Amino acid sequence: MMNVLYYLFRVLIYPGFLFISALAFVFEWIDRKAHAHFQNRIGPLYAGPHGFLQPLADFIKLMAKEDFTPTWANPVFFNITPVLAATLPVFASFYIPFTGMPVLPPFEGDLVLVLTLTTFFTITAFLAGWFSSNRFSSVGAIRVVLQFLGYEIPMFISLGSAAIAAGSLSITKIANSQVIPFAILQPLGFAIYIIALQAELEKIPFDIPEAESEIVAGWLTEFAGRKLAFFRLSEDLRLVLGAGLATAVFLGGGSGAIFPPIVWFLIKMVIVVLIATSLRTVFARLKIDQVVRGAWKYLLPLALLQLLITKILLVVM
Amino acid sequence: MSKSTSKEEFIAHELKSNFGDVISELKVTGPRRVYVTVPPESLRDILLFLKNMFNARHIVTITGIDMMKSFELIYHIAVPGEHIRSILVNVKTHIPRDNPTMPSVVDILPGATLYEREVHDLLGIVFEGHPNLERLILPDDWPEDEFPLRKDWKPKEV
Amino acid sequence: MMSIYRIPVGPQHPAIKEGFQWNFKLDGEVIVDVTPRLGFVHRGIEKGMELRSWVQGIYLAERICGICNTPHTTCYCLAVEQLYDVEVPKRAQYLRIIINELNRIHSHLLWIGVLGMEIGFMTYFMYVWRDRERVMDIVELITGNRVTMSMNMIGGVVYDITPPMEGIIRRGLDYLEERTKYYKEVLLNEPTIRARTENVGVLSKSDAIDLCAVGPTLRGSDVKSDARFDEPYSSYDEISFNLVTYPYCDVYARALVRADETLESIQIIRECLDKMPSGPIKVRLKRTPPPGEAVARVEAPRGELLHYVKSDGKEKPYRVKMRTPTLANIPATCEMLKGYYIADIPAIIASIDPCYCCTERMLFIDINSGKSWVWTDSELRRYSLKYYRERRK
Amino acid sequence: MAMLREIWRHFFKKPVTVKYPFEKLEPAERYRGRHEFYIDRCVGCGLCAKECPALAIEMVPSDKTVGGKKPVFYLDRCIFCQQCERICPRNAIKLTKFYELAAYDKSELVLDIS
Repeated sequence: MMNVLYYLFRVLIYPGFLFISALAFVFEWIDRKAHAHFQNRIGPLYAGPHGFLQPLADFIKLMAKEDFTPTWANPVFFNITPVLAATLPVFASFYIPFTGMPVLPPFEGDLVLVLTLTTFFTITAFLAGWFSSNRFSSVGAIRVVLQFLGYEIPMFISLGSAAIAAGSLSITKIANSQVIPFAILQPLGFAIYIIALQAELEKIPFDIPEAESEIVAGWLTEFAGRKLAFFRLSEDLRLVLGAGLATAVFLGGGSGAIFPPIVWFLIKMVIVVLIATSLRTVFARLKIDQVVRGAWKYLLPLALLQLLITKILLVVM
Repeated sequence: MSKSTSKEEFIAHELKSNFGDVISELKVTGPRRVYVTVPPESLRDILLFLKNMFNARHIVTITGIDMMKSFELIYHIAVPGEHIRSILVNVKTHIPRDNPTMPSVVDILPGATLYEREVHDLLGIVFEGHPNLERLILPDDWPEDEFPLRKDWKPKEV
Repeated sequence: MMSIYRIPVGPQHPAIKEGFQWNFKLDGEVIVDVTPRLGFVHRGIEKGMELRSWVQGIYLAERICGICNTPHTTCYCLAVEQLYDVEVPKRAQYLRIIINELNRIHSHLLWIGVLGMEIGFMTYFMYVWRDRERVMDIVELITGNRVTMSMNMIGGVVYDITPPMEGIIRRGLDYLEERTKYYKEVLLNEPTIRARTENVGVLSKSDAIDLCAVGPTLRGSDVKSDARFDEPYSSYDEISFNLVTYPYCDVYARALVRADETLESIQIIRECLDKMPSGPIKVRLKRTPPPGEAVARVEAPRGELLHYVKSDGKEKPYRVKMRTPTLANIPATCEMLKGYYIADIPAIIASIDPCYCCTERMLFIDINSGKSWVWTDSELRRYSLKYYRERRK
Repeated sequence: MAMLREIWRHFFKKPVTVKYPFEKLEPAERYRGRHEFYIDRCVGCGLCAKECPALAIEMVPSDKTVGGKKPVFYLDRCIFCQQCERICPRNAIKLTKFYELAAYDKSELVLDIS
């Protein structure tokens, strides 16, 4: 009985759902505050100390807003996709070793599971856009898939080369096996992963699915109220998942000198978030054909090159 | 500034010698300003002459004025002087008020397409030979016979 | 025709895009002809002028375009002063140059920032608009209002520059010069900006001349024409500055033209402050000008602006004709669209007026079949996407 | 990447945003804000009402001026162009630096100084 309660506590509260959601809000706050200070602005200020509770306030406000389903939209998909969008990243985050030990027991191949869940999210986004019967969102949905074709394979290969170097497909093992963080051993792989992460999170210069339809928010157009709240939350959760994955696979997880693993893990995740924010600040938005062509012409060969180098290094050592 | 006035004098002189009989009024009112009044029929020849002789390809705009008894059209043409658009030659014509029609000059100066549509819209002057003389400014549901820039048009109370 | 505010990118420059409707004539896939339908915010300014007195006309002329309000008042006052056949005092002429150039800096910086916003580069927009505040502060210092300067009066200028102000203005200009140079650096070196603006919306030199384009659009296509040179009004000929042109004929060239022109304007203002003659800033004139007509041309930030004024000796002007630079650039814009595929329209329209409203309706008439259909911009975008994907298979 | 150095340089600098209404910027000396009207100087000649481009001044009867009338300023119609201040022969109108004219009711925007 105690075991079940303990597991429930781990899944729901501490390193589980509540912790990850809180982390999501904190990271959104860091992202918006850093983006603002980069641009010599203040950013969120009045909700809580230095605007700390602004993301939470936005979430609650959206939850309170009227929630409707357009007449022509397919009610089944229209209502499921927000829930799916929020739960997939959380489920994937259960395999990230925040506190040295992930929420669910690690097994050989949980890296592959986490990656398939991120792919499921892209499909959810496509379904959400396609079935919300709005011309803008159908265009946005196509763009999500188009962009997905571009960044997915280089991302998998860069993670794969790290997995080969660590000799295991379990995120926890990869994290613990790193004496020198792979980001230093495989800088190319880390760079490719960061770029692919930027594209997965649809941040500038890759926020084409929303921006290209100019004023309207692409596949998110028809969603309002609670559904939009869930999609916003899922955006932050994916940031947590992406940063967590980057830290675990490339920056050596929770290993560090004095502090317990959770503190080191958080510090490294904040660094990854700041990198993503500075990328978002420095670039202009690219066109969809430039992104896809760029991904296939540059990212993929570089990822393969990284894979080759790792293999040669392993054979040599 | 003597050099530039001589350029206007030269243009005025050329106009006088080629179109002397037709021109009813020609004056140089100052540096870079030439006013010439011609009947509507010979307007196109004047513009062609300016374009070929002086390489004047920039039409600044066409001003339409309702002179109560007739319509006055002023074609502001920029003729190269010190720079490619220095001297402004204002070619004026008067057309009767009852059936105001004018030959279009779009083939000579392609830049004039919108200006002719605007004058047509606001004053009701028909430009024959204009590629698509549709409404440019007034809304689609604006009554056909009403032309706001005419003096007898009063804004109605809404 | 009412002037249009600035479109962030492209040859014509309305900031808040008017409701435009583009009618395309197609031959299969290729655009054969484009005719614009304007006037969704036509306010009948020319008719309004006839109902107002001469002095009140200044304030109406000023509100044609929020950003380039000063060139409108300068042009209107120059035309009316030609009616009076009076020469404005030298000091007033120099003050007019300073105010016009300040307005040009303000207008160009605003456009460069909005160019960044259009292509998604929010940081560039934030920084450029933060530094644009300096120009507005200088203008507020001189005329009392940040944007609507209402500096010109028939017969001279209303506000004078006192010596303590000169110091503040010079410091502001130094800061602006340094920042504009930096932003031009970013324009040159930032790959993502170039990727979105190079050889987009190309307008060849001959087309630019034939279609009577004006302003930076013309000068971006390597044509040396600027009303300040063509017609040196209010003693511009005593100031030495050079005419900026770029040969690339695309949106990128126009951005560079504007950046350089801002730097030129800063030089002009400094020179004016150095050479500022003393003396009166206004000439007393009778209330109504003698009958006659006059034409004045001025270089607004967007191009050559013309005011024609006709007076019959009465209290109110008989006719005032204003041709704004943007109207002159519309035929050139249509020219840029011709010859491209339907699928390219979103790209070109995006480069011409990216903040275009979603009520944008496009009327297509296939000249072969005569069939015509109306698309909104998103259907057009979906079509262009499908079209490109088939071509790629 | 051209702006990378610039944004990191600004990361620790104080943001330029002015936290209005807690912090306020002082408008320039010549700022054209709300009118100040000196009834004792006014002679009720009505020049300002005639001259105003926005027809924002109305002459209302008043016993305090020589001409028996005094101007009332409609601030919602006014464009703050200072034409009335310039045309007034007695300098009875002065535009001040006060610019916070937000109001809940149009009547609050009618400046009627007796």
